[in-house]
Amino acid sequence: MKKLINDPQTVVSESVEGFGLAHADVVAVHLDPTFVARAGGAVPGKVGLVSGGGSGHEPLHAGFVGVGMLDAAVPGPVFTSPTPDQIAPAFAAADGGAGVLAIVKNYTGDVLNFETAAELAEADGITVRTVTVNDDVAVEDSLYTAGRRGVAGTVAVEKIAGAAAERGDDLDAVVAVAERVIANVRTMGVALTACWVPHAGKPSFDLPEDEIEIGIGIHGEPGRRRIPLASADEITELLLTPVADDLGLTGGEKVLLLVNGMGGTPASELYVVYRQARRLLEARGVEVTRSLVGNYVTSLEMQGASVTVLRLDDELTALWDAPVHTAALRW
Amino acid sequence: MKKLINDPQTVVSESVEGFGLAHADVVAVHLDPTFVARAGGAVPGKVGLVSGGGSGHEPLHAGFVGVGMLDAAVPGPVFTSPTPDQIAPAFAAADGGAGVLAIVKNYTGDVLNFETAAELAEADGITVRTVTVNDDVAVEDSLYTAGRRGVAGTVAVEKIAGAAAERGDDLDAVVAVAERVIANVRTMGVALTACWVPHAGKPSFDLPEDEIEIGIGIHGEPGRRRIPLASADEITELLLTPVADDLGLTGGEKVLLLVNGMGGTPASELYVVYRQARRLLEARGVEVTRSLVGNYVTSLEMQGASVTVLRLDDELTALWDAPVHTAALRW
Amino acid sequence: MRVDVTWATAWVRGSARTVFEHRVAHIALDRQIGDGDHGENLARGFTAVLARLDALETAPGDIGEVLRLVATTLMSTVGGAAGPLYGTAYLRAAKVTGFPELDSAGVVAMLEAGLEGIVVRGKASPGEKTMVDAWTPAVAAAVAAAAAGAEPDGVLAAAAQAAEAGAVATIPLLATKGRASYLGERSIGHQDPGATSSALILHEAAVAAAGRAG
Amino acid sequence: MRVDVTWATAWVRGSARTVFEHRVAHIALDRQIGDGDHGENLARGFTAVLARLDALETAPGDIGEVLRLVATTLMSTVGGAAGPLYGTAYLRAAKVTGFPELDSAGVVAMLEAGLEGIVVRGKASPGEKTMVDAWTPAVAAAVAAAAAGAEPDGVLAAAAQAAEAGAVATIPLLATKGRASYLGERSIGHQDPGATSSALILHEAAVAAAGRAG
Ligand SMILES: Nc1ncnc2c1ncn2[C@@H]1O[C@H](COP(=O)(O)OP(=O)(O)O)[C@@H](O)[C@H]1O
Ligand SMILES: Nc1ncnc2c1ncn2[C@@H]1O[C@H](COP(=O)(O)OP(=O)(O)O)[C@@H](O)[C@H]1O
Ligand SMILES: [Mg+2]
Ligand SMILES: [Mg+2]
Ligand SMILES: [Mg+2]
Ligand SMILES: [Mg+2]
Repeated sequence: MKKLINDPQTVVSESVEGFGLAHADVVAVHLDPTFVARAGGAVPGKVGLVSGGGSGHEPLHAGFVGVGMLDAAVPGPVFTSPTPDQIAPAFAAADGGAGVLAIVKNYTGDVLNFETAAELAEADGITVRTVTVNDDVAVEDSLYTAGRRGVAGTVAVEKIAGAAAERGDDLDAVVAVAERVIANVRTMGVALTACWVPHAGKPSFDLPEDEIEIGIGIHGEPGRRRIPLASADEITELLLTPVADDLGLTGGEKVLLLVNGMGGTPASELYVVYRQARRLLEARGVEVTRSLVGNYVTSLEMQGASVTVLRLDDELTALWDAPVHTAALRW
Repeated sequence: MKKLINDPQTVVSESVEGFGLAHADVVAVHLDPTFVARAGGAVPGKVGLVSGGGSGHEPLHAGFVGVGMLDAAVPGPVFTSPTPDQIAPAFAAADGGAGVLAIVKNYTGDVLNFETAAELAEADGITVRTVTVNDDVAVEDSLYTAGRRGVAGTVAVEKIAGAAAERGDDLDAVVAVAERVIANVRTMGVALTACWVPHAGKPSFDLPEDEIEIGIGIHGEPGRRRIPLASADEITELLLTPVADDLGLTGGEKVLLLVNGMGGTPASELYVVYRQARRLLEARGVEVTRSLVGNYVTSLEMQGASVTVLRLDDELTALWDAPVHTAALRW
Repeated sequence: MRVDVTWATAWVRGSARTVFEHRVAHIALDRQIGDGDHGENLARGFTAVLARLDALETAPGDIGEVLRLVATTLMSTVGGAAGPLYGTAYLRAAKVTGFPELDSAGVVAMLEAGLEGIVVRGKASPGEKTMVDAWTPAVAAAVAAAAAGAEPDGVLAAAAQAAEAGAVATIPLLATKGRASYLGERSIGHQDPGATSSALILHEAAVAAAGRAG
Repeated sequence: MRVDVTWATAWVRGSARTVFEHRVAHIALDRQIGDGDHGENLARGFTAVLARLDALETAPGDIGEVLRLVATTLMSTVGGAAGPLYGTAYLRAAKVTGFPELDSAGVVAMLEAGLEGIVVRGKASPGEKTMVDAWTPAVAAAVAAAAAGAEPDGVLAAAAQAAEAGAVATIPLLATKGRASYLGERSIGHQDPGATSSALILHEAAVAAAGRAG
């Protein structure tokens, strides 16, 4: 595996530095400890939104820092949660006096490190509330796991909660909106290839040329099961069905459909998946009123995709449509 | 090589169909013959912009159809120029009575098919002017080739000429702006891996684990030379130096810096390249005043990147900054 | 022996067959010095040609009609460089073959018109490693054979043989036109895909004429 | 024989060495049922620990001071699940070791506090295929050894041996906590990386005590 990097040890800091240079109109990068804040600093009186997690999922999270979305993002090492001493200063940078919402993907590492950071920040007088994104329906029986994982649905949580904060909602209200998104968003993913963590020198798992992994997360871990390679339409059905079932979509609903690339899959293939996901939803009587297709929550150069459905109501739709100006999402 | 497709024969039409469904607010897709037009049709009195070429370079070109950029895009089969019977109707769809500018990447196939289509359109009373993008400095001695290739610089030509058309420039003026961009934009690319054309069943070239191709085009063809894998900083220097030299950048210039992914390279690596390209430009006394980093002109799932520099003046900068609303570029 | 409208149809069907048979081989050649689609492009084109041929309600009245059908079909389905080049070749050839039957001079005129079409569109000279390097010797050989008194089928056989030799002779050439030119020195040592397909198609013209004779 | 501040420093340096040596092995284990970073995470953490230890201007006064340095360093450099878990373990252990030297009861208290820290943070029970499955038998063995009258080094040796056995015993377990739990049945048959590194680190505690004795 070849990578356009200088050194596995410095790839995150160099990449974040480059990101800051390229998007100086939107973000300000802090390098020691590493976090990315909204250009211009915290907005007084506005609830601050902070997210973070391991690197390797770009544009998540730094690509979503900016007006109408996050106030700060905290990138850890590749696929490894950041540490409290990075997260706590990001909380401080995001706090405009109205408190901070931490959006945490449900992984033990992220949960524990954000929890510790919140304790540190609270000790400094910053109010921190946390929501945990757990949209991955691949993890079926969450009684026997650390709960469902947080994957591509995170984008919807960050966008919509970000819009709520931007319009002036207080912390309780922003938390409530975020929780409503979390309650209504589900995702399932597939890997055609593994990815290569820079320092590992090996693919994250071994997958024969004629097999794929269904029910993957976003850390290059293997999925729930391995099946023979199938057509895009068949694979899309394997992803969409549990998502739609888990949401209990029976017809008449309006939804956002997000087809997310894992990093190494061409856009053309994502649109083939989108086409079929949309047909399947329509066959259920579900109306796709908002769409997003592209690489938003990735696993380095992994080939694969995930299908996310968010059940919309008028308010969630309006918040989704609200202006956003970040490096990776803008309208 | 595994692909998220149903059938190599239908991948382009299914993908374009999905694209049209996902972006119905911006585009209208025509399927037989296949082209993508701006939603709402031609704008009366506005110069129409049409581009196109083989598929596999997404988001180019369909992703750039919309307000402030293209009026129509014509996708051929993967890496194969579209045919005149697709292009001519796209010309007609884009014509608002002020004539049409065809933006053609300099490949024999594209040039010949657009030429024939222009003849057909002219016969129907549509004025068509053509500009040929040839930004690839990898093709050093264009006396002994079909001229330099058109690669990632195409995005800048389409964006800036699109803004000129949108503000009401007439056909001559839009042609002049497009030519000015073409005269001031240069690109060079690298491949870490080959790509796989869906119907070919083989990689587009064979590349050992410890070598890379310097001076590639965007059709999965081998580059000008093969070198051992090097660090991102070294590779970036190999790309940027001929670009800056060919532009004759000696210091004091303002430029747009575009680091373009070939499809399979993670965003994090593109920012590592961006960081070094920017440092090298600054070391030359060149000021990077505009930036773009991401997958804009791709080669399917190829891993690699290209570095594009556009010398800016105040007018080109203002046109770059002008509003754009397409599937892949929006501000 | 007769180079007539039946021959023309047989030639086109033979061309389709050879293009399908050599699909992978053409892809492999184009993968070396181009973008790997030449075999796919031609297969797509000739699939459409056969479909349109089969869909005709009345049989074509003359050779030119058959070649015009091929020309417009290839133009609108092949794409790439080969589409307009082959399309123009057949179109030009159609213009000089509006007859039920061709004599040797007529065959020469047809081949000359085809080459002219390719050159007008592509502006390549001989030696630039393109399909021109198959067509140029083919026309020269046809002229010579006709001057030496060969029958139409003999003229086509001479052209086919020369085209084949011309295609092979592209191997050592440095490409200076088309996509292969971007490779510079690295284009040397590979046979040009378009010259190769041209030789195969001209071979089918001779086979169709010989088959009629046998 | 003495479990004192010199022992603590030796333990930490030994832990660093074993973490560096097993970096690839831990990555390989975590690659099977996690995300392949456990070896990298711990190596990064202990590199920082050594750096801070070397940068100290005055030698640490007691065991607790050493363990507190390890706790805060791991907390701020390891990340992932292991960072807060190990960090809290050392932090809790530091709270009960603010002495120049520990007797057998003190060693037991230290290990109990460490385990408690892991459980408080991670909320895992024994049998969930986590580092708890190394620490729980280690504490039990330490308690038993101390009750049987073992010296501090003997208590640590008993704990290390039990931790090692506990780590191996995670192989047949189904993970229900941490990242491996997402694999469901597929987590069975692999040794837990965190239990493995825990056993190695506890082994170094025993080695450091034995080394002092020898
Ligand atoms: N300017 C030209 N004149 C004549 N033939 C050309 C020219 N450019 C390319 N060709 C021919 O076209 C062939 C490539 O066709 P094809 O692969 O179908 O198109 P593309 O190069 O667009 O992928 C080459 O092998 C060459 O024979
Ligand atoms: N809830 C938990 N309680 C105790 N230990 C846990 C828990 N979750 C995970 N672990 C331990 O953490 C180890 C993984 O650490 P590491 O790979 O560094 O972090 P991550 O899982 O975030 O990548 C597991 O092998 C397991 O021993
Ligand atoms: Mg991790
Ligand atoms: Mg082609
Ligand atoms: Mg080709
Ligand atoms: Mg791990």
